[in-house]
Amino acid sequence: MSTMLHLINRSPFDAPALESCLRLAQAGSSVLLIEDGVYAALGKAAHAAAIGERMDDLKFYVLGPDVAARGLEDKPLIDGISVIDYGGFVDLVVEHEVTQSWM
Amino acid sequence: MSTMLHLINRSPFDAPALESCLRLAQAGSSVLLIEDGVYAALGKAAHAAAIGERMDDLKFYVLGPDVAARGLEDKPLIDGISVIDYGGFVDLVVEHEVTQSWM
Amino acid sequence: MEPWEEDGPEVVKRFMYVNRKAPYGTIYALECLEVVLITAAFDQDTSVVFVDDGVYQLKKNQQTEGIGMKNFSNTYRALDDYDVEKIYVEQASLDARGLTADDLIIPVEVVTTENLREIMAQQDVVISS
Amino acid sequence: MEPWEEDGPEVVKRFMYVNRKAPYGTIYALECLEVVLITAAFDQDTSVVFVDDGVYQLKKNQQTEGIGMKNFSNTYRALDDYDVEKIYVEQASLDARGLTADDLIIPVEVVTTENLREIMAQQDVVISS
Amino acid sequence: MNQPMKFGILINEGPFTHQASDSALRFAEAAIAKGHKIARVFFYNDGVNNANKLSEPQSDDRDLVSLWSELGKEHDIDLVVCIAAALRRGIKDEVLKDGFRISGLGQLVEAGIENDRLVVFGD
Amino acid sequence: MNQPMKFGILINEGPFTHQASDSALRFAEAAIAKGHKIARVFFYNDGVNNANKLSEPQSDDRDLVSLWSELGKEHDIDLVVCIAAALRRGIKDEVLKDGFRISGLGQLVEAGIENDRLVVFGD
Repeated sequence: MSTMLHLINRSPFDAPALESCLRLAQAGSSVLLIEDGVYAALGKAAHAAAIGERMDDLKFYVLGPDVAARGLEDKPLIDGISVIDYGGFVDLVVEHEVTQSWM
Repeated sequence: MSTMLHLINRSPFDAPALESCLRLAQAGSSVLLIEDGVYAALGKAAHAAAIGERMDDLKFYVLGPDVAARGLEDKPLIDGISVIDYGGFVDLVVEHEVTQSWM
Repeated sequence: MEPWEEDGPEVVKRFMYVNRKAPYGTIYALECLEVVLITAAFDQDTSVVFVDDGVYQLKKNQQTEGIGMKNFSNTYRALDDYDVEKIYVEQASLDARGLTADDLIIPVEVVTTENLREIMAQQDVVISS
Repeated sequence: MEPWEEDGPEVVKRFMYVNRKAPYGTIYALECLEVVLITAAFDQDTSVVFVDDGVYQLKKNQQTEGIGMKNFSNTYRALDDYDVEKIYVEQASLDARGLTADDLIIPVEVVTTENLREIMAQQDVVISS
Repeated sequence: MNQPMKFGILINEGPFTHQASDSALRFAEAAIAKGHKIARVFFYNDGVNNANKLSEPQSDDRDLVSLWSELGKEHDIDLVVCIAAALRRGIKDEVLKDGFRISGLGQLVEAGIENDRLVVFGD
Repeated sequence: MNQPMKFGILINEGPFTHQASDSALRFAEAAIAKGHKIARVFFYNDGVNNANKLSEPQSDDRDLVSLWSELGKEHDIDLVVCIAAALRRGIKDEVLKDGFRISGLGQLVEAGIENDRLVVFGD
């Protein structure tokens, strides 16, 4: 089995990418939220529960520069999501055998 | 008050355009489903109930050429949705004072 | 008096711009803002609505250095200079995203879904993106 | 033997294409199909998945004369000629849209969400659109 | 029969990638067939790519850039490409199909003011 | 420190309209900074518009076409524009920024075969 990194770049309110990824990602995979995908990381938004349900068997990351661009640094993120930079993004791609972008 | 025609061109599974339109359309308006928006007209799909709830105070239309292109002519559409062609589309735009495209 | 005011069209219509997309992920927010400013410069009766992910456009504290894109959020402050005073944000859209009016970069009128239905139904031209 | 087979790369990887968009409204379905055929021509181990609105790509009976666009649905029949035999459709995606395998233009393997998780986790390259 | 009207059209997406340009073309043809006037088509956002004369679709596909150019000439439609959107995206006079012209966003506002209806096609 | 790897990148959206090209650029720069190799960037769908040398953003905005061209030259990245996607959208040699080349879809498949990782940026 390949270890997988799932990339989500669409707002969870605007596109079903995150929802489909959470349905289809194999346990042990990682999910990185980038671009408008970072809105899913907000603790108080509607999708926290869906992410919470898979917090035990998936790892979640969010791209810090995209969080800052959208003015979300003053908002609490969901507990357990790690904030990374572009270098961390590269490391995740290296550490997982396959990267799948859900567009 | 202006009479309004609402245009929906996105699949209801892929974008919240229809959902937002149904929430914000004033009673007495019309809704025309075009392009990938026509999938919302399928009687057996998940969005039939949301349309049904507003069937009394909105009029619903679907663009026939877009239905045919997607192979949906052999599928039952929601009762009460009128199938029109591009000429009918033009007539609807004329008959309503304002056309709003939900993209 | 600006040059366009002298020869500008005399008809005044009610233009409404409905913003439904988040900023930066796509350009629609920025390019819509450019149209709003031009519409105001043409002395039209201009309203701007933020619903769905559009409310994110007004989030305070945007810092875009890290993504290499231009921060255009301060341009919303220019709406006032252009006499664009009809700025509406749907309460339900804020609520769904855990935001309040205090999170926004400019003062807006927070309206109910029912209010917004009525406001939208009073326009002559509606452009949504 | 086709010309590319002679000099083609000898590595065989498992390529999976995940179709999640409806046809015609956007070009992604068509341009993805073009990549699938090239990948097969390069003798790679090619799988094609249809989930979410992607299942609409395979709907029988598409008639595009009225919209002036090219009907490319028959090209899915060519997958067999290119020896692309791993074609998966998610049951849950069909169900949500009121469709069954009988609605589809080609024979496919209808799989559960759980099956699909496992199949997707066995690839070397995954391209989704 | 409805009274003849004047329409403005706004196209926000490029050709081929989205159906917007196709739908707008079908709509314009149908409006003209019913005796209405398409006064102006304004190309904004990626819509500016509809004016790129280098576009060369496959021979069995529709040629949207030419179709707009021809419809414009035949029915005296003002095909306006937004200069700000076009500069970003590299649509300049060098690649501008005949029948189109590049101008400012004010032309969109005017299209809203001066026509009976403005219809938007995008994604 | 991870082992240096070879990456392929696929970009499916044009510049400015979607963040895809920006994100890919930031990713590529970060990968290079960590000692990895970006072997090829393949431009598909509207991504072909990233190669349009006529693109002229406002002076205070980033110039994505030039940024790709420069990054490609500096780090020997093969910038490949898909010919089928480019023809439809009017991206031809006449407007091709230096540093890019136009070729077939097979180059994308090769990028998947020959690199350790393929990362897709789109919308």
